[in-house]
Amino acid sequence: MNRLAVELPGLKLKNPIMPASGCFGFGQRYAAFYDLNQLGAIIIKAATVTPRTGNPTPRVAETTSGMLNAIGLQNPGLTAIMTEKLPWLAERYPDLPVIANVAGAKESDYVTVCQQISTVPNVKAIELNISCPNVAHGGMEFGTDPEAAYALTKACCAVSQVPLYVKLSPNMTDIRVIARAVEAAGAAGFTMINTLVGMQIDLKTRQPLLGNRTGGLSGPAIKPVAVRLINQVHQSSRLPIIGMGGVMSAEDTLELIMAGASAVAVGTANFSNPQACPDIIKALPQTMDRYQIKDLTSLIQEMAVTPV
Amino acid sequence: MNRLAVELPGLKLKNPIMPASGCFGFGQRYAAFYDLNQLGAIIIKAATVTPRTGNPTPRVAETTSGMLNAIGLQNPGLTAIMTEKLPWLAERYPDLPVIANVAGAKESDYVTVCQQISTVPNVKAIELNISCPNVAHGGMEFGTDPEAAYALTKACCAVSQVPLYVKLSPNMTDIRVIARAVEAAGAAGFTMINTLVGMQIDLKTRQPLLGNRTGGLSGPAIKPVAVRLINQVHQSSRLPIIGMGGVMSAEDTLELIMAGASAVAVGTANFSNPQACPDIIKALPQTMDRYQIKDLTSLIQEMAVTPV
Amino acid sequence: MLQEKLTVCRQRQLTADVFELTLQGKMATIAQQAGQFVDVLVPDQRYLLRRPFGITQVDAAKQQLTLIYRTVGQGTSILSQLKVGANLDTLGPLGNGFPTEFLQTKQHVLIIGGGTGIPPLYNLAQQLVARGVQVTSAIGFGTQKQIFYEAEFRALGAVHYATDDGSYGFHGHIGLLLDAEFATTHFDAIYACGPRGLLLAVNNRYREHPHAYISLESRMACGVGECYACVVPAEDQQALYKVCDDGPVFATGKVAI
Amino acid sequence: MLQEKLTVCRQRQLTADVFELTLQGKMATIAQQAGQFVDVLVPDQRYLLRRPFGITQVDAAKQQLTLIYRTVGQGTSILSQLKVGANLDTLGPLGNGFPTEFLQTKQHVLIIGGGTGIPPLYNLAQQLVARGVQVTSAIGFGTQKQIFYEAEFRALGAVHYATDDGSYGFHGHIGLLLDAEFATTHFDAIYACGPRGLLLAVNNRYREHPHAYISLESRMACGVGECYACVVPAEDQQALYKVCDDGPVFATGKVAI
Ligand SMILES: Cc1cc2nc3c(=O)[nH]c(=O)nc-3n(C[C@H](O)[C@H](O)[C@H](O)COP(=O)(O)OP(=O)(O)OC[C@H]3O[C@@H](n4cnc5c(N)ncnc54)[C@H](O)[C@@H]3O)c2cc1C
Ligand SMILES: Cc1cc2nc3c(=O)[nH]c(=O)nc-3n(C[C@H](O)[C@H](O)[C@H](O)COP(=O)(O)OP(=O)(O)OC[C@H]3O[C@@H](n4cnc5c(N)ncnc54)[C@H](O)[C@@H]3O)c2cc1C
Ligand SMILES: Cc1cc2nc3c(=O)[nH]c(=O)nc-3n(C[C@H](O)[C@H](O)[C@H](O)COP(=O)(O)O)c2cc1C
Ligand SMILES: Cc1cc2nc3c(=O)[nH]c(=O)nc-3n(C[C@H](O)[C@H](O)[C@H](O)COP(=O)(O)O)c2cc1C
Ligand code: FES
Ligand code: FES
Repeated sequence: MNRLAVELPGLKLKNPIMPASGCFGFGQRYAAFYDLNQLGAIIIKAATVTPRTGNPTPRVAETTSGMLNAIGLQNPGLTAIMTEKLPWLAERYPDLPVIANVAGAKESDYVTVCQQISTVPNVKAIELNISCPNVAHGGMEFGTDPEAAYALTKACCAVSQVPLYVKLSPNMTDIRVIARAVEAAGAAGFTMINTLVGMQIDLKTRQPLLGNRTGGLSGPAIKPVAVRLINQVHQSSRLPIIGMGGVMSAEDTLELIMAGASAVAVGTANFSNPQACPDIIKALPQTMDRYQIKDLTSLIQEMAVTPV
Repeated sequence: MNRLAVELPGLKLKNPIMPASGCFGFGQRYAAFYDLNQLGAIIIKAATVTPRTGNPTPRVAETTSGMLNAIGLQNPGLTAIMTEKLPWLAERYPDLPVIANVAGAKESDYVTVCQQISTVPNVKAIELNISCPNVAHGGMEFGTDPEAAYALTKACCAVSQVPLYVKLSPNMTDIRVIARAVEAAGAAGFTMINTLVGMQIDLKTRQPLLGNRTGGLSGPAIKPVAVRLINQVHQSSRLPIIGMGGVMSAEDTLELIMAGASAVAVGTANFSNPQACPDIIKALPQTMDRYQIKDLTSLIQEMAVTPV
Repeated sequence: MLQEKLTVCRQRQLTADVFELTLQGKMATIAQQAGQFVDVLVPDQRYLLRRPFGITQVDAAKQQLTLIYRTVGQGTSILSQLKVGANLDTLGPLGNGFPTEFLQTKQHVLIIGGGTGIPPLYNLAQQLVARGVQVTSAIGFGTQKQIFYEAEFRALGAVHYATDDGSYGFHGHIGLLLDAEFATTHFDAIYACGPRGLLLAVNNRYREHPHAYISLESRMACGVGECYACVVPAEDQQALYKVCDDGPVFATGKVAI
Repeated sequence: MLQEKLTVCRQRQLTADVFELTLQGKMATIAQQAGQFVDVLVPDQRYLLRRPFGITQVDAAKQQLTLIYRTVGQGTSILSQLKVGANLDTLGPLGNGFPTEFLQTKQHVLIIGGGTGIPPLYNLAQQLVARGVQVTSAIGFGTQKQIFYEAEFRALGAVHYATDDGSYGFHGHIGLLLDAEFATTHFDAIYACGPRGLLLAVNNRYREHPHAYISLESRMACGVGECYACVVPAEDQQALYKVCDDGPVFATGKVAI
């Protein structure tokens, strides 16, 4: 038995760790640091129908134990992703499940991307990004309006060949409203959390440091918010959760799982340490020993039966 | 001319720095570390009609560059505050403006406390706490419902002898909705931000570490969220803002002022460094020199005319 | 009550996870009541809350005070790596220590400690012995390997050890040792510090004793009595006490542990 | 491209706010193109993003590489306090350096640098001189006091200094120096690194030159080409280049600075 294996709709993961969308691109450069086959899965950068150029620079800023980003969903577009990026992964890592992050400005964009990208054999699930805080039409409208979220999720589920996970925004008065709506629309699970909206002002120029003025806050600074929201959604829905937000270590991974996640994505940590994912995977067994955790499947089961 | 002086409704401050509510109690113990007369003002711990015992322990947890608290508004109650705490301050620091943080479970509680506490001579302003995330009836209902916030603010303004600042919650999809409501109801200004809801799980017990399960996240981790929300409210309202959220230094103070604050409260930093407030006050002039800031009043004026 | 940058003048590992840290500064010259504590800022700015530790020894002449701590988490692990000469931003002395003013020469006290509860008790025992008070100690550990400061305690009077696994001294927890050894002995005062089970046992056993005291732990933020983080309810639930400011030492029967 | 813990083997202050840091490790033995950079993790865990620095010198035999940095913020201030023996988690060598393969012995290049743009240019000048290429340098600083590596550059060829305040060499910014001194000289290649104004001047002046290159700075997150943080638009705005991965060196006329 593999102590680290977890199973989720569409995803048989040999371990619960995967890079988070946008923090690992399409993996190509990171493959110079380690064998990507070590990963449980990989969530690739947002895909949109046509290539997107993204926001003005500077696009990143550093905050205390966190960072702001306003990349603005730059990506090479659906065609390039399907013909170059995904085949590159399939060829080298045929057994590595890919989760495709899908974004768009309007419902039909999302539907187009879901329909097409879900036909690619190594794409095992879709992460529907309705929570990008960094573009005017980046889904946050869908992500904060339950009716729009319901309609969008329903339309995407209808065309997708693979299970659909909806990425939830933390910038909400009550996240459960959206969780319930997308659950009713047929989502297979949630991924959470996307970034918190934040800002940094450059004292020298007295202007926002980011070209986009505001950006999304990620990193260890936001972990307590992630733990709480994951726990809140876990208690109000039976759908599985891929948790993320500030995970830097095996301990953080276990904390998110105890909160209610079934797998864990690692974002910002990749920037501090390009080998963050394999380092966490390696540390998990001994950390589980320390906390008397036999295997992750039974821990997840335990937290489902008696949530904290 | 005093470079650090700022003027706000009801408050003539010799400098913009004041301890934030709940992080300095009523100042008595901190008076052992320095002369409280150095402070611009002092925001005291929440006052409720009757003494409150607060939440189960543990009430605090540490997070990366932040902390969670779920004190639960423990306080000795209106009578003790009016007969013991406020006179203690008045006697020793007759010129130190006090801002009284007011909390309650229902509208009539808030009204009673505002009416009475605003008659105490050293209370120069009220901070209406409609954003405490840590008690079932700690005002978050008022703080996230614009109609309730309007009604409550209006009722409190009607009975208060001093200007009323409303403390806004960051746990909102759109903070401006509440800002507009309380502005229409007659508030003199805003204080922001209160804490973000967060959680920490103890890996040993697999249970939330805080007795209250969730708590409020504060400290440098949340500063980018504070800067952004202060800026957002600054751009949608003409009322002055007392900013707070992760301020540890003179640079942080200036960043919040550039975002739109007119004065700055220091919370969590008092725990790391009981002398955080006087240290910041002392560092302000040289830091202002470094960024070519003549005086705070003109900086605030500049940011009002050309907000970032 | 001072905020001072103390200088590490010695760090010594006592067991697999317990360290003795000697710090130098004026704080050591402020009159200290045994049982008071210091609140230490971990020299890593990700950690905002200070760590409270009981004071183990004070040498006012040398301006030194000694702490003993177990590495349980991030903060204490970082402390364990500090080298001589490092600075440590420290608040102290804080809280109220063990009342001893009523004790006379030749009177006999029982000290009951467990694990990292014993540091402040060592300071207490030293001060009492210096005043001619007779000290007997009952000290519990999980296993023999965890024991530290044995010679130091033995130098001050009779010491009875209990270990959970029987590897040293009495086999069983400290409550059973108290039953077995001290059920009938009269002590003029009782002082205890240690894990919750130990405090419960002492609190129950010596509830009626006019001079029995226990020292508590609680998660703190301010450490000085202004934030209401560290409270413990009165036994009758009619009041809340602050461990940092009303405690950490309380008379038995006073608080609901 | 390696991730390696390099060891500080020397740290030397060059001016009021500029430091030279020599690091030891295998990274120095990987074939380096001058103009590549390393990405350094600040040894304070509050800072999550790495800091990019050009490589100033490489000594493969001693396994040493040298960086020069100005203390502009928190990260570089912390670096400036590192002592010999400290470890520094470093990624590198990253990016594409200055193209030089087309140069022949005796050909003549112009190096144009300003402030902390000169570190990678020194590496370049060293490598070119070793290959028998003739190097002339035009270097700008705010004022004489800020100048560093003067002897090092003079040892490699003719050097012309410009200072904004005229305290040393030519009085005025580097663009004016180029006009005054090099308007008519032919160079087989031009290499520039420095503040935006300098890059703009070089980009305009040598737009048509077949071998003119500028090295850019941009805020980065991943440093390896996967996050799209560091992009710079093509001059025709029809594409975006990644400074970390497509750059940091670009031919003139290619990007909109
Ligand atoms: C009055 C008092 C005296 C103490 N004296 C000693 C002593 O002499 N020797 C000793 O080894 N320990 C003592 N402790 C416990 C000691 O404070 C904790 O072990 C220490 O704070 C753990 O820090 P950490 O960063 O390693 O643990 P972490 O778990 O990483 O700390 C996280 C947070 O929890 C707090 N925390 C964790 N455990 C405790 C605890 N048991 N009590 C209070 N806060 C805690 C920390 O201070 C920090 O804020 C005392 C506690 C109190 C309240
Ligand atoms: C390819 C490249 C090569 C460089 N080479 C050198 C060099 O050889 N010598 C030198 O002194 N400087 C160089 N820089 C600039 C150097 O990276 C910054 O000065 C440094 O990151 C500032 O860090 P800090 O923590 O002191 O500043 P802070 O302002 O506190 O840093 C905050 C954040 O902004 C980033 N940042 C700040 N300024 C810059 C900048 N100019 N460029 C990119 N990111 C920045 C930091 O990396 C960090 O993420 C180079 C930059 C790039 C992109
Ligand atoms: C640079 C950067 C780019 C990101 N791009 C995307 C994206 O394209 N799509 C998306 O759904 N989330 C994106 N995110 C959000 C992350 O996937 C993740 O939800 C968030 O950063 C929290 O995790 P972390 O704290 O581990 O980084 C991005 C985050 C960062 C830092
Ligand atoms: C221990 C603690 C107690 C607090 N108690 C109160 C309170 O009684 N009333 C209130 O309005 N805010 C309270 N707050 C919130 C602070 O006043 C402040 O809004 C928040 O902590 C953000 O500022 P900081 O990051 O500087 O701490 C409390 C915060 C902490 C950490
Ligand atoms: S820790 Fe703040 S009151 Fe005790
Ligand atoms: S820094 Fe990530 S692509 Fe350049």
